[in-house]
Amino acid sequence: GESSTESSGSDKGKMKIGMAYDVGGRGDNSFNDSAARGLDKAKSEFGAETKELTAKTGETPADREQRLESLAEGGYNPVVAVGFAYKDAVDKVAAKYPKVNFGLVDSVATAKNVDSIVFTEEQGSYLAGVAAALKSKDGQVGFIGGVDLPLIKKFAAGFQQGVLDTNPKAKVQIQYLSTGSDLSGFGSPDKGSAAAKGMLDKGADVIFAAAGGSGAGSIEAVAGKKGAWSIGVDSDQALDPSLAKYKDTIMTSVVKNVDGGVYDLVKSVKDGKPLTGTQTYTLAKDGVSLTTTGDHIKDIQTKLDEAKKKIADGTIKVKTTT
Amino acid sequence: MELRGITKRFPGVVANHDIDITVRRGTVHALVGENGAGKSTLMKILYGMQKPDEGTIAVDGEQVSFHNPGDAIARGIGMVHQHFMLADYLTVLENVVLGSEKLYGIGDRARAKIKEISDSYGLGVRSDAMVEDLGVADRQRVEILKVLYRGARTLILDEPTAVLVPQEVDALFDNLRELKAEGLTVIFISHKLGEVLSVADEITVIRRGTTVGTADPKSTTTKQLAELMVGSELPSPETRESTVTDVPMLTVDGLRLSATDPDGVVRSVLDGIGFTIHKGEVLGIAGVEGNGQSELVDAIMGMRQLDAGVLTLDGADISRTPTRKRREDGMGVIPEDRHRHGLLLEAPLWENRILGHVTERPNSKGAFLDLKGARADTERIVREYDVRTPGIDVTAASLSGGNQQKLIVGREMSHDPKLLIAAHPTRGVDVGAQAQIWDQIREARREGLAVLLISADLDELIGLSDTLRVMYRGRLVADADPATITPEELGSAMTGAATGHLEAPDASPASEDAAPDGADSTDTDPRNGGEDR
Amino acid sequence: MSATATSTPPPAAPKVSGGKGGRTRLSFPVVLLIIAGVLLALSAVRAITGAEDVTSAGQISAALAMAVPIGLAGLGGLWAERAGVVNIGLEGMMILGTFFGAWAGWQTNPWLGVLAGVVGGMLGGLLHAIATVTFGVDHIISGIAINILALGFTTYFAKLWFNSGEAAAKGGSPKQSPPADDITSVTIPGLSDWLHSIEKHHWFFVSDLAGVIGGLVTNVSLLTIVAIVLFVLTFFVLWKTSFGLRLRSCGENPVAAESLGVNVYTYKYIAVIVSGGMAGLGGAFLSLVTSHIYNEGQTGGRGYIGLAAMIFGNWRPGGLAMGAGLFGFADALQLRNGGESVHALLLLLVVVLAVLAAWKLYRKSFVQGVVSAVIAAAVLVWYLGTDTVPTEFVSATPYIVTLLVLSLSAQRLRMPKADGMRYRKGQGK
Amino acid sequence: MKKIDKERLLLGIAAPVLAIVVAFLVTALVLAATGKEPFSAFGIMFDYGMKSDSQVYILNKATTYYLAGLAVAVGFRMNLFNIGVDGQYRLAAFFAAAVGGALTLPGALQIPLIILTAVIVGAMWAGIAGVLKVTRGVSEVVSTIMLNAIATAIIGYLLQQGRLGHLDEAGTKISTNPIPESSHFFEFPTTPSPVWGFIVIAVVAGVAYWFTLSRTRFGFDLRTVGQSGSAAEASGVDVKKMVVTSMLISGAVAGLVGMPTLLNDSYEYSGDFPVGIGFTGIAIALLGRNHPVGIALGALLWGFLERGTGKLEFEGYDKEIVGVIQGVIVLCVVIAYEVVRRYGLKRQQSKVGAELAAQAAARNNDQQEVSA
Ligand SMILES: Nc1ncnc2c1ncn2[C@@H]1O[C@H](COP(=O)(O)OP(=O)(O)OP(=O)(O)O)[C@@H](O)[C@H]1O
Ligand SMILES: Nc1ncnc2c1ncn2[C@@H]1O[C@H](COP(=O)(O)OP(=O)(O)OP(=O)(O)O)[C@@H](O)[C@H]1O
Ligand SMILES: [Mg+2]
Ligand SMILES: [Mg+2]
Repeated sequence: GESSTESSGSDKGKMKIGMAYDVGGRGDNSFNDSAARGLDKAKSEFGAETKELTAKTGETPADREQRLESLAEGGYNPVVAVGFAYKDAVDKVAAKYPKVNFGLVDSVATAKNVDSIVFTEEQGSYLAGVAAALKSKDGQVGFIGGVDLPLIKKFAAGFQQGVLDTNPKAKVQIQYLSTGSDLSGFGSPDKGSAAAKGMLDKGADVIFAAAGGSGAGSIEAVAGKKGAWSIGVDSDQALDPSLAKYKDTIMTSVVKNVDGGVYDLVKSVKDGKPLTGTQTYTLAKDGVSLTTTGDHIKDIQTKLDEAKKKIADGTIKVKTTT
Repeated sequence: MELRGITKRFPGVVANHDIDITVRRGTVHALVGENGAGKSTLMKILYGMQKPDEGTIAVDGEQVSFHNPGDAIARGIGMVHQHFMLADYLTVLENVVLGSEKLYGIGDRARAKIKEISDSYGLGVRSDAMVEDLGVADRQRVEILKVLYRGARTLILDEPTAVLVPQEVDALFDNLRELKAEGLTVIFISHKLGEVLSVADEITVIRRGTTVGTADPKSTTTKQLAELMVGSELPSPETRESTVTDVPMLTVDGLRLSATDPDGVVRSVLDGIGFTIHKGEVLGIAGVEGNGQSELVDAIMGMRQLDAGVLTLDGADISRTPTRKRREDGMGVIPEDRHRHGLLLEAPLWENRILGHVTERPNSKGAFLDLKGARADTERIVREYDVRTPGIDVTAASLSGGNQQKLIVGREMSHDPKLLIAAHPTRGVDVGAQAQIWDQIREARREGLAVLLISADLDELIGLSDTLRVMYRGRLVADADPATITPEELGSAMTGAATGHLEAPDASPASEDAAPDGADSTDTDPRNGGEDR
Repeated sequence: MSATATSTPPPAAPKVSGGKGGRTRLSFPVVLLIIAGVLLALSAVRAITGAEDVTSAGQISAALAMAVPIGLAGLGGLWAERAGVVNIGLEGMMILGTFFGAWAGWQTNPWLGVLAGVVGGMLGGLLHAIATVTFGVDHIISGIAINILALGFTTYFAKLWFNSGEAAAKGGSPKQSPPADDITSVTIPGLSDWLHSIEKHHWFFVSDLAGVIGGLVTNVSLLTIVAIVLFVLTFFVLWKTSFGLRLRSCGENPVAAESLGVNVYTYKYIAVIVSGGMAGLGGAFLSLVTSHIYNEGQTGGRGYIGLAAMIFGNWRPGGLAMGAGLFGFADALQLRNGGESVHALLLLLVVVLAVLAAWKLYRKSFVQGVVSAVIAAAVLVWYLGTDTVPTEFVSATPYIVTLLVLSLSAQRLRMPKADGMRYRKGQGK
Repeated sequence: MKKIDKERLLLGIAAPVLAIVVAFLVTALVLAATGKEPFSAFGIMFDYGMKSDSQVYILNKATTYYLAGLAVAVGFRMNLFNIGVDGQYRLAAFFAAAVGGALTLPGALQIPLIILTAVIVGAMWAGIAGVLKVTRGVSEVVSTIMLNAIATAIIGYLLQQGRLGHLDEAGTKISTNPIPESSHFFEFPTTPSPVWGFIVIAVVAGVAYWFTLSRTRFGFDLRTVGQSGSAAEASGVDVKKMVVTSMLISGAVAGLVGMPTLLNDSYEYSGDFPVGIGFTGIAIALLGRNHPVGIALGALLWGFLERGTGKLEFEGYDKEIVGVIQGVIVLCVVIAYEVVRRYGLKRQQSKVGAELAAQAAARNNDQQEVSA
């Protein structure tokens, strides 16, 4: 029969940007939202037309391919896939649509017409580790990961290294909330809170939670203990309206500036020189950074800058696995 | 109490058709009729469990309409059902007060009241026992107590004696007379016409859903009553000539079986069972239900692991043989509960014909089913055994109980069994079908079939058997000659009151002189054969 | 009746009735003894291995918080199954509870949220009742259908209601609601501190006891207290009132109940709706107490776990409480850097298995005895050869424990006799 | 009786159709209540679902769902609730992927080896529940739920760098070693995208399921246990053995569930291998009434709904509506089946009664004529 996409063509002239978000999508107060900000900026700047689609829980690779394909066929160019889960789908679809430019956030694709946008999470985490070690009274800090995925482990590795480089006598507790394909660790604030309390009971006074929605539980638990700090992730959690109550105990957040990556890609396409290959957004390029809302890290800013410089010039190599 | 023009239709059957009955206060009123005549349905209507399609009910001259049993209870009507309505895992107290908690609460007041009733009618009910632990007779008394507890002035007893031995029946009747003396009304259903004549003040006969007449117990004989019921003469299970040979077909030796209950307490359910059934012999086992008969059947069929003992079928040791193999080797079964063990209710008749014989011809060839063969053979069974059905594709559930039973008998007989285990083969089956089933058993017996017959119907048992054994608390405690024994004597052995060989026709319940101890008498059968009859 | 002139003693004694009505029912002192025994074992493990967290107040407090939603789901299961309706839809009803709880909670106040959660769960229960009681659908099938429906429904409406307007401004997202206010927690002043100071000494047993009690009196949410009250109330209502008797009779023998004028449908409906309400409350507890927001997937299968806890507890509130406690304990252990603690508990497992093996061998169940002994030895080797348990296995602890416990005890359990069976009005003969 | 059969067939079809209609009505209400125009939504779904590339997508999806439905149905047919298909297929696919990634045999050898691994692992995992049920009396509903969680933990443990996992270049995705190209399953070269060859295996499995159940002794025994455990036991079926056997079969089929994705699509097991298909399988088995053709229709419907709602998002609707549609369909279907089943039974009973009464009357008349 007739294919759904046979008839469609792109009208030249107006730029059309397609976005395929990971689970959660726009509004997740996290890295999808960050990507959305990049899109919004590009949209208003270039007067582009946009189409945003979102993944749902429990998808197959075929579903992701379908999503990208429908965008590519719909004449959207570039098509940006947010999240490493899209890697295989991007490879396949990009090969099929060599004239379309793709973006892939958080993973590295093999196809030529893809701009792989990756971040050095471990470097941002390293800085967080430095801050934690400096702020902790007796060197007891904790890391809570939502699920023990490689991406989250990168955070853990950088954090641990940052802490220990700053205070070799410090102790880092690491705890994941769920395992493997059980992604409940990203959506269980109660688990985040229980884990954080466990760490606080053992004397930790700075806790970094890279645990999606569960992080809110950790931040809340930390707020219940006097003098303890929490470190947020993915977005500036001190500005998150749902955490407004605890913002004074959120020391900083490790953010990935996905918006920058997305914007760069769109701009490059607009300019006719589409980015391809791997763009690594490092600490040095502000691809990852610490937020300063509330000025809680003002007092240690110089030390942080020092560490940042060392990472930038390669004096410090941050590990990606613990 | 008056019932006028009661009609009740079920899909496909008219259970009651224009029934009129008048019951006078302070009498025992008996209701008799064939199976399926509509007695229970009528009583359920009177008790508010079912609504009549037509007709009226008047109590004490006042017209009433019952929407549920609660309404009937409020009118002083109570019913003891044909099948016990007790919750096993609740205590007697809880079972009794259920639904009428307002009367005396659910605590000590109720306990005291139960004791009071129990004492005044000599029921001997313990209110804190678990129903699960009670025997049949005790359960029956709990049922009666339930009714009395609610202050009923009219008692409906639906076949209360079916599961009781004669002595227990007598005791029950004493209770009933006592109730009558207090001014209570009793409506009483029974198939045992002798009983009916002895206890009733009035009798109403129902046939095919309508009242066909009333009888005065003083001037009626059982024969007349039976003819009124059936419209013709009653069939008799009497076996005329003996066909017993001396070739053993099934030998059971030293059989022991125990069960573990949820507490981990191991108790013995069968102990030291031993007997031999010869070719052409019917061995009847009498006993109050729950004394190990079902377990015995299970053990012989191989559904339960023996703790000890040897089973020999036609010379081969089958003690460890799986059920399927035993059936292939010639064991046929008419199960006690056909709905649970004999049929797939929602499967068509031809699939039910395959059930239990799936490995045998004509049902299968090798690993595959032979649908054609099975269907053709089902048609044959339906024809030869007079199963009333419009076809073999209807589900078993849509046949009446008697026709279901005929299908089962036909199926089992179609594989030329060497041994037939027949547990209550005619229970709940109407008179016509009953006679047919008896004929088939007799026929096969003549050709050398050995039959293990278990029945609660003592007439059937005495009539069909060549040898009789009595089972009591998991043991065979007595044996008897069906030619001379009376149901009363058998009954006393069934309650454990008599053991050993039950001899003289007028022997008192305790004829111990002939009794070695129970275990011994089970190992050897002193009177194998029975050719002398 | 009459004719009891028996000459032979009954060869096989009939079953002895297990005292006053119950057989597996434990008396209060026995329960206390068991608890003391468990505590003793735990403190021994703690003393030997130095895994201090096993009996700390924090651990117990976390265990309690983890146990409550499971316990409430189980309580829901208990209500339904006591009336003869299997409720595997608890998970879905719990999801409805988290969703509606948070939905009303963030807009008004958390107590109204709790109410909404309960009502949401009840709606799920009502659906289940309609399907199973009125239409006679197989209970498990209906339950599964309700789980699918509840998930679909909440996912759709979460996106609609939490990701726009004021909700979005207050931190809502397609998968998450804006936060609701706190429900007050209470601490017994003085006592907590005193217990805490004792706990810190790490005295054998005494500190453990202090830790346990401390965990139970510190920072307890009012809703936790409500949950505990519900347990007691459930026991009282189901076993001490005529309403409860009628309800239970529907699960034991509905035909008998019907014949005594009990309207079985009504009681089943009530039971299943209450069941949904309990599960909904469990959900609301998750979205209003242990966190202040609804999150997609927040229940994480707790409805099923609640069901398992109820079976574990032999369909009785006390047993269920123990089962839920065990789950909560394992869950909390796992989340509080459980590797070491679980590793320590391996030692306990070795002892339990060894005792079991000895018992089985003594009872001449050689196969079971040997199997237990071999497993005990294997676990001991594991214990000695490592010093922590990998996270993945720690997270599986509650499930493995359930399987183990059920395989050891399932045969002793007794569910209501008519549980899960279809019942039609007038089906009695 | 042919007439009754035809009627039963009609009733059998009426139930799901009725349920789907009701489900769409309910969905329309939900959409309308939330301010969306329902009918154009259905129009979009339908148009889109009919396109050729959609058909390919639907077929591929349905292949997986069909196998999941079959796996669940095997249990359902004998009253076993295998809630654990989910854990079984994931564990099976994981080990199969690990084996496939470790070897480089010729495809003709390696593909069967991969599938066999999956089948065996699935069967073993389900077998645990079966054995626990018959030896220890543990309800399979509870044990399979626990086993699902334990399977997740096992995969989580093994799918790590240094164990069976390997990390990609960007360090964000962990997966088993990819299966060599020679061991990819064949595809039907349809345009614009290929139909997975595994659909052939799914069809074969369906035929085998049908044949085994309705034409073999074993199948008869299995159905017997499903209809009445007590009757089955009395008829000589070893019910305990049957429980374990059918759990093994159910698990073996569950083992196949992950294969279309593994051998035709992903070629590796990574952290984002699809989860939850076991539960979809339950819904589909219910929808298809455990009948091989019914399950196929159910699987296709599910595929269609997912495809169609994917397009809805493109048009500005919330695709989460698919969850509502699916939930309502399942609930309506189970209710409709029950109502129809009961109605059919009652109808048959009264028909039989009426026919018998007519026969009896005819017989009486004959006799009267004879005697007259
Ligand atoms: N609920 C029902 N639905 C359909 N048919 C029924 C129902 N109850 C009874 N019947 C039918 O109504 C008829 C009368 O049944 P009933 O139970 O009243 O007979 P009965 O006289 O009590 O027989 P028995 O002596 O076997 O107890 C029978 O044909 C029976 O099959
Ligand atoms: N609850 C019920 N609902 C529908 N039909 C019923 C019901 N109970 C009995 N029947 C129908 O009544 C008929 C006989 O059933 P019944 O329960 O009376 O069996 P029975 O007592 O063994 O039969 P009979 O009394 O004829 O020997 C069958 O057609 C059966 O389907
Ligand atoms: Mg009858
Ligand atoms: Mg009757």
